[in-house]
Amino acid sequence: MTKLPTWADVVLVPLISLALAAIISAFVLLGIGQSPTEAFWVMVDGALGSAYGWGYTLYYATSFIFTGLAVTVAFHGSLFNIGGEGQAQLGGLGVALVCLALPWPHWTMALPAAMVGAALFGAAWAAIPALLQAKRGSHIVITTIMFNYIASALLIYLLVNVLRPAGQMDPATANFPPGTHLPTLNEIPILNLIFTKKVPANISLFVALICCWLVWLLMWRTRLGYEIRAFGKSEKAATYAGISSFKIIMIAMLISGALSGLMAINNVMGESGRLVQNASEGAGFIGIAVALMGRNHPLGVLLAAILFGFLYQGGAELGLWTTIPIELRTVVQGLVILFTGALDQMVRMMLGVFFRPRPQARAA
Amino acid sequence: DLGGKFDKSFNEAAFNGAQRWAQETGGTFKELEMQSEAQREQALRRLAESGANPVVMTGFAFGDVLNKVAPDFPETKFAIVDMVVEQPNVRSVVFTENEGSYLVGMLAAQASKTGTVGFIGGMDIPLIRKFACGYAEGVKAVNPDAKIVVNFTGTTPAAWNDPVKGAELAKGQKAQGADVIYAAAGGTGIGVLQAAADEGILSIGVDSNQNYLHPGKVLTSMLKRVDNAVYEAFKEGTELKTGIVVMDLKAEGVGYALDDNNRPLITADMEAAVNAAAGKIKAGELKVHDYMTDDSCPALKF
Amino acid sequence: MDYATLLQVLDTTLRLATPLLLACLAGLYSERAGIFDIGLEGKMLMAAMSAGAVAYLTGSVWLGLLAAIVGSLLFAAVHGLASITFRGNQLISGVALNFVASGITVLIAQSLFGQGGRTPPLEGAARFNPIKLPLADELAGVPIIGPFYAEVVSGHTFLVYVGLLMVPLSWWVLYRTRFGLRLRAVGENPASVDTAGISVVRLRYTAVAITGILCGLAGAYMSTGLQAGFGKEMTAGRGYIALAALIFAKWRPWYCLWATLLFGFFQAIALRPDVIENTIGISIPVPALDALPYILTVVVLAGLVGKAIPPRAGGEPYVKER
Amino acid sequence: MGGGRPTSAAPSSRPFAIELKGISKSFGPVQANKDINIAVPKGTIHGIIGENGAGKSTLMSILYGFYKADAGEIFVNGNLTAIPDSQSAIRAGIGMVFQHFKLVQNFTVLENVVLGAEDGALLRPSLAKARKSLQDLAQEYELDVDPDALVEDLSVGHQQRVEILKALYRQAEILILDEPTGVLTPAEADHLFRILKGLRDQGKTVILITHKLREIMEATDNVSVMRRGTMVGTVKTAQTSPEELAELMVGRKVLLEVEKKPAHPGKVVLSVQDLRVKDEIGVERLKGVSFEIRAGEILGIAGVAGNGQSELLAALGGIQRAAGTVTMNGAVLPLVGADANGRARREAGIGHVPEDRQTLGLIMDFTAWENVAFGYHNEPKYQKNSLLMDNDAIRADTEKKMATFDVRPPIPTLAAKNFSGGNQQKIVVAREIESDPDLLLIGQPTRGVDIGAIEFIHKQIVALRDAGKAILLVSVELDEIMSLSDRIAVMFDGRIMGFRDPETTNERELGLLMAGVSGDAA
Ligand SMILES: Nc1ncnc2c1ncn2[C@@H]1O[C@H](COP(=O)(O)OP(=O)(O)OP(=O)(O)O)[C@@H](O)[C@H]1O
Ligand SMILES: Nc1ncnc2c1ncn2[C@@H]1O[C@H](COP(=O)(O)OP(=O)(O)OP(=O)(O)O)[C@@H](O)[C@H]1O
Ligand SMILES: [Mg+2]
Ligand SMILES: [Mg+2]
Repeated sequence: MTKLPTWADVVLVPLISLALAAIISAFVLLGIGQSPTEAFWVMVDGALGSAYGWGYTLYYATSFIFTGLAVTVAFHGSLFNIGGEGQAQLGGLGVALVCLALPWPHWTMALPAAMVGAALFGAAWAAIPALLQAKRGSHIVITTIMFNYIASALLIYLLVNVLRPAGQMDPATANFPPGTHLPTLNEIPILNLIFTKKVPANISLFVALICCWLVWLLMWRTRLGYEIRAFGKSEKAATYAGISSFKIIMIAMLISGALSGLMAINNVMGESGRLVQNASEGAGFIGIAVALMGRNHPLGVLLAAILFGFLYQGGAELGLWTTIPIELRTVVQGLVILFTGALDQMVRMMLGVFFRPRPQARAA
Repeated sequence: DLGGKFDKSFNEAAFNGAQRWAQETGGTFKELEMQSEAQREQALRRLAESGANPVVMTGFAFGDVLNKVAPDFPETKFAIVDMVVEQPNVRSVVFTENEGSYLVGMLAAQASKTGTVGFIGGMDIPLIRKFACGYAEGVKAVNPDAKIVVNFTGTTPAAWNDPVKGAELAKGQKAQGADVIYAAAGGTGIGVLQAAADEGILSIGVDSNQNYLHPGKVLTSMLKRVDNAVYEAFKEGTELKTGIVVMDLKAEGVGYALDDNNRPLITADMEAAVNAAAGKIKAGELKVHDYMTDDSCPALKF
Repeated sequence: MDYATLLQVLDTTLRLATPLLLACLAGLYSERAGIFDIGLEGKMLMAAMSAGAVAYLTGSVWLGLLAAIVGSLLFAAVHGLASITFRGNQLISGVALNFVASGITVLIAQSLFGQGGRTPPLEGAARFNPIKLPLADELAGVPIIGPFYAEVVSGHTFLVYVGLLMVPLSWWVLYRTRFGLRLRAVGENPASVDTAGISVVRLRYTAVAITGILCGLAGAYMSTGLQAGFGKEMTAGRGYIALAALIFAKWRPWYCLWATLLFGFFQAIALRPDVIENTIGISIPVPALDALPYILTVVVLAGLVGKAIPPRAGGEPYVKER
Repeated sequence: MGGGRPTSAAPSSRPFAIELKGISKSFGPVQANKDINIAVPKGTIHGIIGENGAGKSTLMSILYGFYKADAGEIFVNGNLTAIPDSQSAIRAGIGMVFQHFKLVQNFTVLENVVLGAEDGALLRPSLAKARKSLQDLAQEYELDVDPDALVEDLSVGHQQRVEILKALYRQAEILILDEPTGVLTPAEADHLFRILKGLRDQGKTVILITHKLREIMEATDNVSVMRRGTMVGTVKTAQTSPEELAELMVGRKVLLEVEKKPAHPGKVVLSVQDLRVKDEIGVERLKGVSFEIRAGEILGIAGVAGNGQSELLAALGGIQRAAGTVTMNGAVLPLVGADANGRARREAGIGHVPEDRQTLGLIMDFTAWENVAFGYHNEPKYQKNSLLMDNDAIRADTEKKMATFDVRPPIPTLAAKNFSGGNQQKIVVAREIESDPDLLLIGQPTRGVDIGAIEFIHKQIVALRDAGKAILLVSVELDEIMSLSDRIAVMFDGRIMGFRDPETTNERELGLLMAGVSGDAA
């Protein structure tokens, strides 16, 4: 197979994968008797056509940055963390406990504390699968899936039986005190000139951007990142270099879990202001697609997260303004994951035809 | 609510109400279905934002969200079913499900040959216990020795949409002797009714008239006229009167269904007894206990 | 717990274990051939929708069953393409296909029936009805055994018995036929199969196709046997539990039966918290019961119940030339 | 066994069992076979020799249908035969024993033999029939193995027999063996050659790939030589000599003598007492090894692959848990626990060029500069501050090392996988030697490396010794051991059979020790 130049591999392959996913989605729409062009414009207009739409797109993107980074860090250590969903749910629990524990006077104090809570709980939820992988070689993909279900059951129990205020029927915590309210983009000076109406995107967006930069520093500028990447490329060689597999599996997964958990400051603290059931809404899974699309690089993750934020918000608009069921966005996500993550070789083979070196005349 | 528009029950009733209004007036309405808890706020805001007025939502789970959203859109009128939200621009519609359940409970007890009847609730919340309690009182009113088997499908909104579990619970209740089962469980009820029909016992539908689902096998349905509530709200439009509206038996907010499908199952005696009780309730002579007033039920232990 | 309740719970167990069993055996073929398949869930879902829709439209459950198999095979083919032909990441392909299935089933059902992604209820010949096994009534009077036969063994739908029969059949195929030998070999060391003059690609596609067919049966059972119609996300994670059962079963057919019966039993008692409370005297929160199969899986994976060694070439695409 | 048939019969008077014409094959940028022609007469043992990477295995895999040739034709028994897959090869009567066995580890011998050659859809009749014919084959060719044993429980020698049985069960008339003796002791190898001669006497044709000139001279009738993907020539064994073959193989006169001054051993650097290693399944691979290495000396470890040398290197390098006592510069090294790791060993002054550079010594997807820091990424000189690494410093250092060791191309940002095998090895050697260790562990330093690079690496090793460092050299190439070492230890079955002085010993004596036959250790 012809090897592609780096730029083609990094830019062209994801773009073509994306295009293929879009084409198939269009066929799906045609198949169910809907108009792909209408769907496209509703999505574009609803997600990007107004500051209001952007407010939602960025809100979702913020969540996806966190979970995408989480998948990325683990992926570099060749750990496929499918547990982002459960870790994000637990992160929500951490945020809720912190926010409800004290009558926080101001968000500047509540946010750091909530971040610690979110990260700790998310990391704790990743710790057991990590430990089982490191010590007993239990496949992390299956254990993290199981932990997603267990997290959901645990949260249901806590929300129904422990955290639900007396007299409330829906399984949710009480509302957080006003001092934990994070400024939304329409409440931030300067930005409020653009975002004139209340939008859910909030200060967490900037935390997410800082996390992108920190993850980049970590992976490519620190010894730990170097060790994680080395371990991920070759476990055998890593032991030769004296890199402890136990340490790397644990640390990579704890960081990954913490990043997933951190997502909760966006949706739980920033948006709903209380912990409801299934608050993460599948963002943990979307993190997989985001990381794959973003080629496991923080910059790529950022761009892919915005793309998925667009898909997510655009999908919601479809549900609102057209008769296309909102499930279309699940299909599109699945197709994007399929083409970028599993059929990437096919795309490369297709591209290979164009990059094949000219056959040299061979002396007979 | 999360059970989905085609649950043949609660949500479908709401949708039918809206549709009736649209057909009669030629107006248009936007409907939104929730995929998850977290979406409620976005959906509400988006609707209000788009200029929809009034905005009608069904299900107690909107209560908290509405409390947050309503003040941001003072010009918009909201109506919420099954929950009281005290905001100046909100109408709260509540039903006396205990009364309707009492009536179908009486029918159940009269139809039962084993003296054991069943109740399958959706999510285990006070509202559904209110159904169960009214039902139990109705049953006991006919047959003080009757046994009532009670199950709930779950503790989360997923409990509204779990037909498999509903069916299994129904089969379990039949094994315990129940030969009439009342399903107050949204979409889950479809599974209950199906299983009951398969097992050759009777079932009681809820919210909408579900008698037609398995003709001759559904004893009756406890009607909760969510459709009327929605229809009224739309009809009043921007002039929607806010405050609390109680839809009780007297106001025909609740009742039981009698049509061709279940006609052969309801004898004249049964009908007479139930109608008599209904008359007393309307007249205020008979009080059916409301679980939500004191979180307890004289006729049933949970 | 009295005997009647026990029978009732066991009856439910068998019903709930059947989709797990069929899916577990489906996974067995694929993984024994070296192809990991996280996408059992999606295939079941697709099959359940296809069965529900076609059975309703044609009024024939058999056509529904056929449609289920076709729908499931379609997904199996994509998984095969990604993991065999294009040597992609099998885990990712499975996850992706689950996403697609979750969405597309609703899209199709909605566009066909406009009932919020549900198919209309099935009746009569459009669904599998319970089959009374011979002598069930006659034996019902025999103490202990009789009720067990009449209540638990008899009175299930066709696919339950198919599932049970698939167990000895799979054992026989795997250990007593040429195909089984090759299948097991290709999951352990594809190069050995290749150099023995057998096509690895064909063998693996065959395995993936069998997986598709069995998932088709599992899904069809969900919508035409266990229930009367398809509902959104109706498989509810059964594909994942089947995978866990497969690990628990150490990739062996008979163990698959026991493992899925165990998981089915847990699901059955999770439906009856009252029974548990009466039996052991304490009430266990329902979410804890719901989580039990998953917790059990983690315990199994932790190797506390003996180490499960997967087929050695599992998850790795077969690459001859770098 | 009947008496050997005379090898003087002219091959050309009989049909060729195999004839390959114009075979070419590329793997990506690597052309493994270039326009190869070869003819193998029926009923002979035909040797193929060539350096690592010359393309021998590739050529035979094409003949067996495992790879598809880019160009060329194959004639079997004079007929043009298309061999697109192994099935066709088997049908044409070709059997192959691969360099890396293709057995299913958790199948029985019988199942492995039957796989792909079943008689019908049902297994039992096939197995019964195979059991019967295995008995016959075992008698005929001295090839007995327990048909019901699991392959994973068999020794390598026995596994090889299973591979041969597989081919014979499929009635192969032409048997290819790819480096069959690399994993065998000399005695097992002799047994194998007896079997091969027996097969030849039955009229079968054998193609034997090996590196060992001695085996070629001993066992073959004709021999073909490959070099860098081309066929250099075919000669009758009886009419050639090892020297001539070596020259054909490498392309010039081979001079494997290393110029070095006498050693001046100093104080003891490394002392190993009763070192023992068990593998994951509990088999003892190292059964109590003791020795010392002094500053300024090279201790060479000779032995057939798989006799514990790899475990010795791994244990000393901190990769493998071990028992016993090891002291380095007087300090005891931990052999188990968290402190027994590659990093701690480097800090103790041990450099390590692992035997397998591709899976241990390098991260193939990392760039050259990242690989130069590999294992040394904690060194203070590579840090910018307590948090961040100084990548610029590493790159600068890499450029220096690439210049000193003549790594081509000298591009620090090129991924390791894009360097040729020889240059990959140079990167590893440069990294470990330049770290200035007191003790250098070096395994198979010149495996797959061309002559020029071999000379260069040898010079570096000697220079390090002359700088007063201790060196432990492990190699399966006896010539390399003989010419580099100041002292030789021979390993067999996890033990050291004896120490010898390279000046006074000879290949014969070492060969006996390697086979476990010895005067002083038994
Ligand atoms: N499957 C493969 N994919 C890519 N390259 C390969 C493959 N197999 C061999 N090569 C390359 O082809 C060339 C010839 O390899 P081959 O294995 O035929 O050599 P050889 O003569 O058998 O060497 P050795 O003596 O080490 O076994 C080498 O450069 C090798 O790296
Ligand atoms: N992407 C690339 N960029 C630059 N050079 C490359 C790239 N890929 C391969 N090469 C070069 O192609 C050649 C193929 O390697 P090969 O193993 O055939 O070398 P070789 O002739 O066997 O050398 P050696 O004797 O050192 O092993 C090497 O010289 C390598 O540097
Ligand atoms: Mg070779
Ligand atoms: Mg080379």
